[in-house]
Amino acid sequence: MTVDDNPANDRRKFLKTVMLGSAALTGAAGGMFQSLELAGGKLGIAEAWAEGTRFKMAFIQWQPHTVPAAWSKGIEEVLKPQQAIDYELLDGQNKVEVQVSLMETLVNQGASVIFLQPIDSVALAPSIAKAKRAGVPVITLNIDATEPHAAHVEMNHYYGAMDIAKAMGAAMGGKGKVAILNAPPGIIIRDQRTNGFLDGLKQHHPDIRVVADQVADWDRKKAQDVLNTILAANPDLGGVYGVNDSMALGAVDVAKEKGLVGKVTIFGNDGEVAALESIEAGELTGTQYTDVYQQGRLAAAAATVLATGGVPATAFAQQSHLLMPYLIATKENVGSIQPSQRW
Amino acid sequence: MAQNAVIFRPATIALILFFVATVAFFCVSAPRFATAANMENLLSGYSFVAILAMGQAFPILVRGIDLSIGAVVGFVGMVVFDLTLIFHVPGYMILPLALLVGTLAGVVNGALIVFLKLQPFIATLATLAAYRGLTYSISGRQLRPDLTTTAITDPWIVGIETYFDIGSWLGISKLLPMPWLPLSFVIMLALFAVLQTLVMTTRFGRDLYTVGGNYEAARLAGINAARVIICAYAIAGFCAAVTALIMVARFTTSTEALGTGMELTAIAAAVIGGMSLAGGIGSPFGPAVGAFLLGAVLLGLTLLGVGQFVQQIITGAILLAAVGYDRMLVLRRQRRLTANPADAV
Amino acid sequence: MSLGSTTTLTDVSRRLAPHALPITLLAIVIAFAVAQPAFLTPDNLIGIVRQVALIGIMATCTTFVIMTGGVDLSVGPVLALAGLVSFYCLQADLPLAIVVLAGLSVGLLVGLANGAVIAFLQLPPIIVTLASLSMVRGSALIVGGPEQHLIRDEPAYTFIGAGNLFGVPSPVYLFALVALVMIFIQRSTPLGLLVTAIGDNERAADLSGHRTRVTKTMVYAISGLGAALAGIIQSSQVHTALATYGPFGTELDVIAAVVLGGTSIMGGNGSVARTLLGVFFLGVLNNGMNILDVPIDIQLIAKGVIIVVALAMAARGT
Amino acid sequence: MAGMPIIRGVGLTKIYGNLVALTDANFAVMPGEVRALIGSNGAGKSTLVKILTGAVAPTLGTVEIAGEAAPLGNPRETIRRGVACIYQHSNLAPAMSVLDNIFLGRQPTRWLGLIDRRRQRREAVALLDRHGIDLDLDATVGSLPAVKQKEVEIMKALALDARAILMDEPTGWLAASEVAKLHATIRMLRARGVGIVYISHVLNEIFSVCDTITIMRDGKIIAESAVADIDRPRVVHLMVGEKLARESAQASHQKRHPRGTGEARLRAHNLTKRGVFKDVSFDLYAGEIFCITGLIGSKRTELVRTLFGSDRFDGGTLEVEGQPATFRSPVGAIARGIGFVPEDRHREGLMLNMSVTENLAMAMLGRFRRGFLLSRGRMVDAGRRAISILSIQPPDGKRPVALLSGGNQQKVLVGKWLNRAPRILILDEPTVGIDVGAKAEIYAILRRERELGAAMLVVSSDLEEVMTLADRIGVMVAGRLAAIHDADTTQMDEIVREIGGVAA
Repeated sequence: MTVDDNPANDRRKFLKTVMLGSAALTGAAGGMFQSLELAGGKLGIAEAWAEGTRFKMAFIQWQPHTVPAAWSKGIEEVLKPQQAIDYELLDGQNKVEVQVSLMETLVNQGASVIFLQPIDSVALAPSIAKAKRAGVPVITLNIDATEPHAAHVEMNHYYGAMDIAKAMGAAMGGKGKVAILNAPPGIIIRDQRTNGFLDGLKQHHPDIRVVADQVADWDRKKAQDVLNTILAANPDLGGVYGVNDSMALGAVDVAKEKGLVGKVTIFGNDGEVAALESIEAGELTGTQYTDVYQQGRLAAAAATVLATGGVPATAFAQQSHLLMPYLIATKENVGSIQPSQRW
Repeated sequence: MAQNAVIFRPATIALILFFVATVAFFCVSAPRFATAANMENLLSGYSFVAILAMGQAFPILVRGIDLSIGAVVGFVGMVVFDLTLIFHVPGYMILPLALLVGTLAGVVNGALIVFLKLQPFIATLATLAAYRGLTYSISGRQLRPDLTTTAITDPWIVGIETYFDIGSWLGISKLLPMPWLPLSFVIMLALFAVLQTLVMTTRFGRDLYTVGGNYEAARLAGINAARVIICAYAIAGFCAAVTALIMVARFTTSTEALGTGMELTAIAAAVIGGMSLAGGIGSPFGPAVGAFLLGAVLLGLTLLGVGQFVQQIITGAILLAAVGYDRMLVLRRQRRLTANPADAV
Repeated sequence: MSLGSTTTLTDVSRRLAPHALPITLLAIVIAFAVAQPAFLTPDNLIGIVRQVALIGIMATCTTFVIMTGGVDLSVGPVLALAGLVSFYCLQADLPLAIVVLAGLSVGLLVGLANGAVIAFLQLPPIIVTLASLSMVRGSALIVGGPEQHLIRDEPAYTFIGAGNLFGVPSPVYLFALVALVMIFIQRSTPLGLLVTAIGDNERAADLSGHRTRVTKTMVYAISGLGAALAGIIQSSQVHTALATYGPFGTELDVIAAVVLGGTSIMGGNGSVARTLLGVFFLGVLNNGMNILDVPIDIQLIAKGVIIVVALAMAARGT
Repeated sequence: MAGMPIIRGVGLTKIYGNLVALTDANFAVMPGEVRALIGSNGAGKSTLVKILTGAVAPTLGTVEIAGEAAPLGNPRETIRRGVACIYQHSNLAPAMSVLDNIFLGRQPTRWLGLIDRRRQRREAVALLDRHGIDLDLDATVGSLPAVKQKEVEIMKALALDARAILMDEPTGWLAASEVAKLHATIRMLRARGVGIVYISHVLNEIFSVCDTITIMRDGKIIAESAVADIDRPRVVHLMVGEKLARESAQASHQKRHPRGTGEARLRAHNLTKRGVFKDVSFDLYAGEIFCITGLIGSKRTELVRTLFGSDRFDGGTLEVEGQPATFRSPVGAIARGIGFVPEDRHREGLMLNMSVTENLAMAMLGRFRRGFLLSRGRMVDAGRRAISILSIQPPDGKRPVALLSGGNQQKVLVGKWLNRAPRILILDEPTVGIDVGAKAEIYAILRRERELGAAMLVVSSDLEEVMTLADRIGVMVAGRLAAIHDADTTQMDEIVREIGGVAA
C-alpha cells in the first residue's frame, strides 16, 4: 500500500473512506432495517420492496471500456439482490453533451441515485447541480466534479501516476530515457495522469528524461506502432509509461518482439486482468491497480444508503470522498491480488 | 408564394408528419416523455445540434459538404475558454470574436474548395484535422492545468444557458406544467428565422439554389458562384461558432474534444431533413426538424429503456428510411416528367 | 506569342501534376532522414509498412468503391465486428480456417448490404454507409459488449497479426498480398476494367450492356472484405477483440489515403497502385512526426496542410 | 440598320485540345437586324455563340458590344451590357420556381438584398402578357415538361430586355403554333431595334423571320448575304459543302434498298410511352437504313431508347426477329443482337478518360474473357484491327478517347458495336458535331454494314444526312410517327413541311 506517500489530508480522507465504505457495506449487506429509523418520511428499501415501489439507479459511463464495465459489475453485485432496485448502464459515448443529456433524462425519470464517470470535472457540474436541486444524489467515480455532490469514489490518478513515476524511476536506477504513450487531449484523466507522472519524475527522479510524449489513442495497436517508431529514434529507451493498460500492453508486445523484455521498464495504469497476468509473466513491470469491483460495490453501498433517504441529497454541501486504496502492482506484490479482485 | 415551391415540398410535409407521429408515439408509449422536464431536456439538449445542422444545410445546398464543423466547434470552444479564463476578456467582446473565428474557419474551407479546386469532402476532411490540431495547440487546459477545474463564470457567456418560465408568464402553468424555454432554443428559432429568410427571400438565397441546382446556369446567368460557395461555408462556420458558445455556456467550460463527431450528426439531421446531397434542394427548416427528430427518438428510446447500442441501430435505420423516401419522390417525379432524361431533374 | 508562353506554362504544371505526390513524398522522406537519421534504418522502414498495413489493406480494398464515385464510411465498425466474430469462433474451438472465414464473411455481408442498397435503390453512398456505420457499431457493441476479450494461447491465430517471418512481421506479407491481388484484379480482370468504366461514365457502361449494379455491389463487398481482414489482423495483433476498435476517424484516414493517391472522390480514373502511394504518404508522415516527437497538435495541423498542398498541386493538372 | 453593330466578333478562333472549333470568324449584328446563323452540326455555330455571350473565352480574337471592347469569357459583364442568350441546353435551376428562374441571378431587390417579390411578379406578369405566353409562375421548373422549360428559357432572355439576343435553336422544343408565336415576338423585338442572332436547322423558319444570313461550315464563316437575295438550294449547297453535296448527289441516284432484304428484324406495333410518344408502328428490315427525323423534342431519342431497353414503354408490342421482346435493360437488348449509339457521346457514349482500345472493347468484354481473366493481348489486337478498319486518327490504341477529334470519337463509338456485328444497329444522331470529312466516313461505314445485312435505324435532325443515307424515312412530330416514305420517291421540302407539323 502506497497510501502513506500521500499528504496527510489524503490519509484522513482514506480513513474516512474505509469507515464510510464499510458502514455502507454493512448497510448494504442486509442491515437495512436500521436505515428505516433514519429514513424519516421516506421509504426504506425493504419496506419499499414490500409495497412494490421501485428505485431506479443508473450509471453513466465515459465510453465502453473495461474499467466502467467492471464498476458496473461491482455495482450490480450489490444492487441486484435488493430486489426493489432497477439498475441500468448508460453510455456517454465519450461526449460531454451526451452525458449531460443522459443526466437530465435520469433526473426526469426520478432516479434515486446516479452513478457518474464524468468526462470533465467542470462540464458536468451544472447538470449535477440540477440533479441536486431535483433531490437526486450523484456519486461520481474516479473523476471528481467541481460541484459538491453526494459522494466521490476515486482511485486517485494524479498521486497514482506520481507513485508510478517513483517506482519506474527506482526500477530504472534513477536515470535514463522515458517515453509516454499518451491519450489524445479532451478527457481529464489523461491530464491528471500525465501531469502526475511528470511531477513524480521531477520530484523523485530529476535525472530521468522524457524523450517522447506521443498520442496512441488509448489503443494497443497504435501503441505498438508508436513505440516501434520511438524505439527507432531512441534504441536506448529505458522506460515506457502507458497512460492506460491497453497502451502499456501494446508496449509489452513490442518489447517481446524486439527481445527487450526486462531491459525496458514498462508501466501501465488501471490494473485490468490482462495487465496483471502480463506482470506475473514478467513482461509488464507494473501498473496502478485498484479493486474496481470493490470500488463499484462501495459506490453502490453508499447509493443504497442514500436511496433509503437516510440523508437528503441536498444535505451534501460537504461531499464525502471515498478514496480507493490503490496498489502499484509489480511482480513482487501482484500475487497478493485475489482472483476475485481481478477484473 | 414562390417559396412554397421549396419549403412545402411533399418531403417536407412528410417530415413534419413523421416528426409529430414520432413525438406522439413516445408521448403515449414512453413513460415521462410527455413531461415538461423531458421537453425542456429535448429543447436544451438539441437546439445546438439543430443550429449545427442548419449550418450544414448550406454547404450541402451548393452540392458540397462540411466535415470540419465538429472541429470548428471544438476550436471556437477553446478560443472562448482561453479568452475568458486566461485573458479575462469580458464576455460582450468574446461573443463577436468567437462568431468571427468560426466564420473565418468556414471561409477558409470555402476558399480551399473554390480556389484550389479541391473536392469539398477532402478539403474539409483536411481542415477537420487541422482545426482539431489548432484546438490542441491553443488549449488552455494544457498550458494551465489548474484551469481544468475552473468554471467559466462570465455572465455574458454563461448567461446563454438561461431558461424562461413562459408557462407562468402566460399563467398556463397553473393549468398544466409547461417546460421552461431554454434561451438556446430561442436563439435557434431566431437563427432559423434569419437563415430561412435569407434562403427564401434574398437574391443570395436564390443564387444558392441556382449554384447548387445547375452550376453552369448560374455561371451563365452571371452569378458569382465562387462567392456564393464561400459564403455557404462561412455560414456553416458561423453556425458552428454559435453551437460552440451554447455548449460552452451549458458546460461552463470547454474540452479539446468538444464537438468531436458532431459533423456526422449534423449531416444525418440535414439528410433526414430532406437535404439532397445532389444540391439545390431543401432549406434550413428540414435540418432543424431533423435534429429534433433525432433527439426525440434518442430520448424516447432511452426512456423506454431501450439499450443505447440498439439505439445506434435504430438511428441508422431512420437515416436509411429518410433517403429512401426522398429517392422515392424523385423517381415519382421523373415518371411524371414528360421531358427526356437529359433534363429530368 | 503570349498564347504560346501560357500554353507552355500550363504544360509544365500539367506534366508535373501527376507526380506531385511522389515529389512531395520524396521531399518529406529527405526532410525526416536529415532531421533524424534513425528514420532510414531498415528496422524503422519495415516498421512503417507494418504500421500502415491495416489502413493500407482497407484503402486498397476500398479504392474501387471510390473509383465508382462512391464512398464507404462503415469500415471502422466492420473491423471491430469481424474481430469479435473471429474471437467467438476461437472460443468455440473452431478450426482456424473457419474462424478466419467467419470473420471475413462479416465484412462480405455488410459490404453486400451496402452495395445492394446503393446500387439497386440508388441511394447516396455517404448516407447509406453512414447509416451502416452506426448500425454495425451498434451490433458490434451488442455482440461484444464493452469489455475487451482476451485472445489467449491461440498461437496459430496470433501468428496472423503478431507473427514474424525472416524478420518481417506477418501483417506486412498480408498487406503485400492484398495489394498485389487488388492490382492484379484492376489490371487483368474484366472487373477492373468495368470499375474504371463505371467511374468514368456509368451511363455509357450501362448502354454497353454491362450489369453495372451488380458490379457496384461487388465493389462494396470487396471493401467490406478488406475491413474484415484488417479486423482479424488487428485482433490477432493486439490479442484482444473489442467492439470499439476502428474508432471514428478510421474511415476518414482510409478515404484520405485513397484520395491522396489521386483517385477522385467523384469517381473515374484512379488506381490501386497509386492508393499505395497515398497510404505510404500518410504512413511516412505519421511515423516521421512520431520519430521526431512532434506534439499531437502540430502533427494534426501539418497533416491537414500537407494533404491540402499535395492535392492542390495534383488538382492543377486536371 | 445603319450605325455600329450592336455586337461584333473580330477574328474569333477557338481551339479545344487539338480540335479547332472556330477559325478566324468575323461576325456582326446590327440593331434591328435578325441574322440567321446556319450550318450543319459541328460547323461551329454554338462555339461562336458561346464566345459572344462570354460563356467561353476565345483562343484568339475580340468581341465588341455597341462599339466598345467587351471582356472575354465573362458572362456577368456580357449580360450587364445587354447581350442575352437562349442556349440549346437547359440553363435553369430545377428546384426553383418559374418566377425565380426568369430573373435568375438578377432578381430585383430592396434593402438588404431582400427580393422585391411584388415588383418581380409584376414585371414577370407583364412580360408574359406582352408575349402572350402562359406559364404558372409558382411552378417548380423541375416539375415542368421540357417545352414549358424552354419557354421559361426564352422568357428569361426576354426579361433582360437586352439589346442583342442570341437564340441557339430556340424552336427546338416548340410546336408549330408556338414557333409562330415566337416569331411574332422576334419581329416585335426587331421593331424595337433589338439585334437578334437566330440559329436553326429549319430553313422555313429562317426564310420566314430572318433578314440576313450567315452560313458556317467546318468552323469557318463561308458566306453572308441578305435572305432576300439567296435561295434554299444555294443555302443547302453552301451549308453542306462541295464534297458532301457531291456525295448526296451521288447518294440521290445511288441504288437504295427500301425494306432491304425484306426480312423484318424488328417490328414495332403501337408502341406507347405515356406522355412521351404514342402509337408508333414501323418495321425495320435487314439490309436497310431507316432514318427517323423530326425536330429536337419530337421524342425520337426517347423512342429508340425504349427499343434498346434503356427506357420502358407501357403500351404496344415489340418483336425482334419474330420473337416478342420486352427489354428490362440494355443487357437483354444486346443479347438479342441490338446495338445502340447514343446521341450524346460524351455523357452516354464514351469513357473519355479510357483508351481507344478499351472503349472499342466495352461492348464485348465477354469475348476477351479467359476464365476470370481479361486477355489484354486479344483486346489490343481486336482494337488494332478496328482502328485500321475505321481509320481512326491517330491510329494509337492507348490514346485516351478524350484527346480524339469529335469525328474519331464517333468512329470509336460506332466501331464498338460493329465489332459485335449486330443484327440491329440503332444510331442516334450519328454525326452530330463532327466535321464533314468524318461524316462521309461514318456514312461509308454504315453503308458497308448495310451491305453486310445489318438492319439500321438512324435518328437524325440533319436533313442532308437523312436524304443522303436513308433507304426509308420516318418523320416524327410531337411523339407520333407522322409519316414513312421511301427515300427515292421523296423530296426534301416535303419532309421539311412534315417536320414543321405543317403537313395535314
